[in-house]
Amino acid sequence: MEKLHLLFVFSFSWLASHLNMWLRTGIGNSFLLLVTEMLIAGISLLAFLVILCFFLGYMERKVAAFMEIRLGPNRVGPKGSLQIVADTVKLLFKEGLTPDGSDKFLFNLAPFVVVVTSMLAIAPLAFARDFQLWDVNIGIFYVTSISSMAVIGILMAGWSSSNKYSLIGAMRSGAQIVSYELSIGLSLISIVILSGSLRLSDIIQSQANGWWIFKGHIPVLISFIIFIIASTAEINRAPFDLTEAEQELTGGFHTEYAGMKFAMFLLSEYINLFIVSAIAATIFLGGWMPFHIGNLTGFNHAMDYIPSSLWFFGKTFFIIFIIMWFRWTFPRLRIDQLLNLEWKYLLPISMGNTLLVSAMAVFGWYL
Amino acid sequence: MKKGKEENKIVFPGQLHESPEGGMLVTKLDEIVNWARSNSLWPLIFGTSCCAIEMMHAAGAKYDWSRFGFEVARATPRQADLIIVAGTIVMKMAPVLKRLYDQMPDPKYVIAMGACTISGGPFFYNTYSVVKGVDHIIPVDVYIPGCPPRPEALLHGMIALQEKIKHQPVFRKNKKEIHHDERRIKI
Amino acid sequence: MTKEELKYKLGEISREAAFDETGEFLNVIIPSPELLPLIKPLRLNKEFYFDYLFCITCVDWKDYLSMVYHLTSTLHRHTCVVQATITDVHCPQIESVSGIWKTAELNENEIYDLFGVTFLNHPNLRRLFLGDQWKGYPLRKDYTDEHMILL
Amino acid sequence: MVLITGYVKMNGTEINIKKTGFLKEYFGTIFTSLSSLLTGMKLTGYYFIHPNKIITEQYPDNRATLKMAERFRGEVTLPHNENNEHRCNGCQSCEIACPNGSIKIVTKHEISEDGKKKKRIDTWVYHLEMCTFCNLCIEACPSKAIVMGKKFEHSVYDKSQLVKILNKPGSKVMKEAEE
Amino acid sequence: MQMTRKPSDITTDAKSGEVLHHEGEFIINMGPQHPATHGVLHLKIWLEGETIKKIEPHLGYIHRGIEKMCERLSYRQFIFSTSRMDYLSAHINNQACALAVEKALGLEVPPRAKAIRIILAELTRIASHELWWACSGLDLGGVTPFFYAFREREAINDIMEETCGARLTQNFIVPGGVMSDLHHNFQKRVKRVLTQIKDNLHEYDEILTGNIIFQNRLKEVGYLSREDAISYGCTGPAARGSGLSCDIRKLYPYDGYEKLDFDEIIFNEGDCWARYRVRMAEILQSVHIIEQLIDSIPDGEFQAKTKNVIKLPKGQFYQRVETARGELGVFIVSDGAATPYRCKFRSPNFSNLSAIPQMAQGAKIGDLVAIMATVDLVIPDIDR
Repeated sequence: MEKLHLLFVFSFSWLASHLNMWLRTGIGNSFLLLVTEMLIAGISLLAFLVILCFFLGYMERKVAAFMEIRLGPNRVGPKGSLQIVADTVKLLFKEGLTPDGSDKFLFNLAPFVVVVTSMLAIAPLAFARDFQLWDVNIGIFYVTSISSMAVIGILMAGWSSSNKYSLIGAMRSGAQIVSYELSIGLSLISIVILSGSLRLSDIIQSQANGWWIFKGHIPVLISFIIFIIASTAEINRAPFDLTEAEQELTGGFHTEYAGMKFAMFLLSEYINLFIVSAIAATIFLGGWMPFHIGNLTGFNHAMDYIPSSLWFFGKTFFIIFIIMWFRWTFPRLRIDQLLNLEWKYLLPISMGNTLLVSAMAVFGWYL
Repeated sequence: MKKGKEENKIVFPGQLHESPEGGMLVTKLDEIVNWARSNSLWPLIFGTSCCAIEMMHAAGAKYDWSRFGFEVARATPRQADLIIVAGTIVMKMAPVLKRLYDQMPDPKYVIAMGACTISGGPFFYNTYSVVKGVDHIIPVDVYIPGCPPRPEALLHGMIALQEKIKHQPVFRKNKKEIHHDERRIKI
Repeated sequence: MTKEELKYKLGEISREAAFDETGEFLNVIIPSPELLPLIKPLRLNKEFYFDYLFCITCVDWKDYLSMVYHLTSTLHRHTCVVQATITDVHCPQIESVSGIWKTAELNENEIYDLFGVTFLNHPNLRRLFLGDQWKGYPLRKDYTDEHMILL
Repeated sequence: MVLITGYVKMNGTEINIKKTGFLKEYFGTIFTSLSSLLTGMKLTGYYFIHPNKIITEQYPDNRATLKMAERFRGEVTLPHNENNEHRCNGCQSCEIACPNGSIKIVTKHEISEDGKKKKRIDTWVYHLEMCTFCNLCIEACPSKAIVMGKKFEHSVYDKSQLVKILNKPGSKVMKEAEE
Repeated sequence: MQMTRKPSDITTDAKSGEVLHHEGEFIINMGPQHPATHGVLHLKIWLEGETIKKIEPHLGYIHRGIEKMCERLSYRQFIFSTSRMDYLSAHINNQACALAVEKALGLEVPPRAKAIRIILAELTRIASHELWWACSGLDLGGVTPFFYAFREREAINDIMEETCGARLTQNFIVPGGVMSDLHHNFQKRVKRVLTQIKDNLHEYDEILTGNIIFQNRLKEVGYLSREDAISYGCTGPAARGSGLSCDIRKLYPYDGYEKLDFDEIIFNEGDCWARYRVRMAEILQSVHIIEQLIDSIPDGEFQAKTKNVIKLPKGQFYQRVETARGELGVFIVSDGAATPYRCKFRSPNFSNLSAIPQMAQGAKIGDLVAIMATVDLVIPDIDR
């Protein structure tokens, strides 16, 4: 039965364990084994991220185009799918200049800081059943603390450019990310309270009999909405893209960046987009857990046959689509309205919500 | 289907033709880089007058230059590959335009859109402050006459620029092999 | 107020005013030093109340310049044109009206730039369009520039 | 004078929360805001799942079917008939009518069979790079020699190619248009 | 930024001793090339944090000397140059020039020509407002509205192209009428466009007007009082949002606007939201005007007989029309020759611009973008 299951479902965990076994037979030294495994994981993750960014860029352009009653890229490659490849190759071969008068060291360091911080946050994500790079016991804490590091890179970029627009953009991002961090944390805490663990695999396991968004009634729905809004702000996407604000600041913190350094910012934007969507999918929508309805065993079995990685990516891309939908529908907020929204609405509501969720956890009011 | 596409291929007057030289690898690399460059022309938002409106129309849903990958209009010259000079350039604006051009990283291209930018157009005679052609300030790659040109004419000019980029040497050294084929007007 | 009433009332304010009624509006022609004494009551008096200055321009008549102010009242809806004659062509000067109508500030900058008329008591007189390096005043009739003006 | 002080109501748009206590106002704001945002998302979502509403015309691919309007002004042309004859007798009305001097007509004097000196065009220079397509030259032409062409794809790599000579080499004036 | 201020923080001019700026402020230059300025306007902005303290406009980056040029052009020719000033209401600009010439000549325009002019002018106004709506959405960060508005603009442009021969700078008006008769498809297509616009207006409300973010960006931002609007000489929707009645079509009707039934849209709030609503309602009014005329275009000539060379009598002539942005005045001084002696265009944008520093006092940078969007400047019209 297990073999049959493998025939139908290509499993990442199967792949990982076989790779591990194969390497174990080849390399005796446990330290070398660890290094090799980490190298393989790192390289495949990088390749995955690059392909992911190509795909997200293409998806974004097509989503935008279809919402804007036009076709979008369709001439480069089949259906325009190579458009982002062309953009990337072009940016690779473009002159990456460093403006005079800028702080050269910080200017060149900033894009790497931004990209590295966003890549770090991908470590504890569970892409499929038993397929996780690093199942750390403080997974959520790790993700939130790493993601708030991104502001350092942006501040660095804005300060070192010696451009006033960049500086304003960087200052805005400081105010924005620091304040939205709070409501992200609080909305994540509500699930931590319910599931009783910071470890991501435990949180996913706690949703085996139903996703939190269905199990947790209205309070979890509220924290889901708050998480989506706050994380859109956290990753500086429209309608919260005040740090870039093309019409106000001509590009914000990356005004002076060109070529590959600018491409790094784009890359980190898409990686961040993927990460927050993946976190939302993991925490609220059950990660790789298939969709089950109560006692409908036939239906549940049918759902089980859909690979777990597909479930994960399906949920993630659903949330990515929603965030893109926001971007192509809403106008931008003003800086004081942005802070108002956080301090007057999101934060009080999520605090109250945390109380509610605690009450739920104490009295066991969830399914 | 293929045949129809061949017929629709546009031949431009004064198209550049190069002789087949250079090693296999270099030529292939050239091809790849030029393919990427020509298909990802990010324009700088630079419109001074009427032609900018037609430029916006070209970005609009009906003409939709995003099909070619041109839609990532950048507000900052650092990230732009192409400057579409749409509108009159006057004496006071000329240094600004020059500066914007200098701020763009290489490779950079210029399209002169409309009569005003090509030659001063309606303001050629009797005005005291108009630059008589933007090619006095920055080198122009493609000229698109019209006052203002239709969005389709702009797209035509952009395709002309793509053709030009595709024949540019990147890693090859013998640049003089490229010559102008004069007056090949065939549409 | 009709043209005749305006003409009568204006004649009372300024002795030196000449009138021209050929056009659509009543034209009041005064020498430039008389401008402020005439135009202040035009703005402030309730019966005139010309609060809306919709066009300021200058005309170069070769031997003199004339400043043309188109005034209208949003209350009474009557219009009149004040033309102030500046006789000194080489160093034309006139009082600024930017204290009375704020729109005059930029418009007077424009006229200073293109005609070279200096406005006294103007808060921020600068060459608005052409910049400080520009030589000459292009809208003057004697402006020559063989490079640019061909026909 | 009609003073409209109320906004012309179009599908309930204005968001006004009545002052009815802090909590009611607070949550009222949240709900109206969310619903207004969802209205916008509904519209973009509608277009996202209706690709038949896309209005894009794919320019270089539709060149075969692309027809300009009959009055479209693309360029000034001097039509020649099959005998290489045109209707321009060199009266230069168009040159005078042109507001920015994009037409230059160089004339020469020809001696016809009956010994009379006649003004004929030598070169009909048309500066496409300066033309503003204002139609004044067409209006001014007494012999209807010039018409507006429909071609709009004029892009070139070299500015000098935009200066065009409209009369073909060896062309003559039509008999009926001579004077 | 810095909160306390010491005397040493003040930078003064070496010669005049004038205070240039304080240490806590900083100066940014918005423009000449900036996406929010809609062209080549240059605003020098003194900021404290993000709050605007002072704005100084610097113009002339597209000063083309049209007024000087017009002194050398004949009255038939000088109409075309005005299309390049306010290119979004090119047709209305042309109409203003033609009307000034006709007023000076005492020329009676045939009723058919008048009707054609009004229909095309109102179509131009709708198209201009569509573009304004698209760009104000774009300025405030919403990209999608741009495409919805341009769909309707394209439809109007197609009509323009079919009848006038050009999409944007039509140059369809000559002194004494219009250049040629209407295209036979005209009525049918205009009606189709009107229904399209009326059907699609609810989309505009759904995506932008009703959006809470958008309304909050505009409400109580960029306040301009009625007194200031008068003093700054503001016209058009920018002034009508401040409660100033200034619609030339109502006050000084031309080309038969007096026979038509339409409302002058006035709001008294004086903020960006009021200006926004004025324009939105004006689209409907323009649709209403065209609907009255489109089925009853009188027959007859489309052009009055004029001499080949037009010479105006000696004198000064002022003609004003209501463009999409306000009152355009054409002031012609004629000395009896075939060219104007002096030609002045009183542009609506110039005076509207002069009010922007007043409106933006104490606003944020984002507010300045909103103000620029709702005042709707066309820079070549300011610089001429």
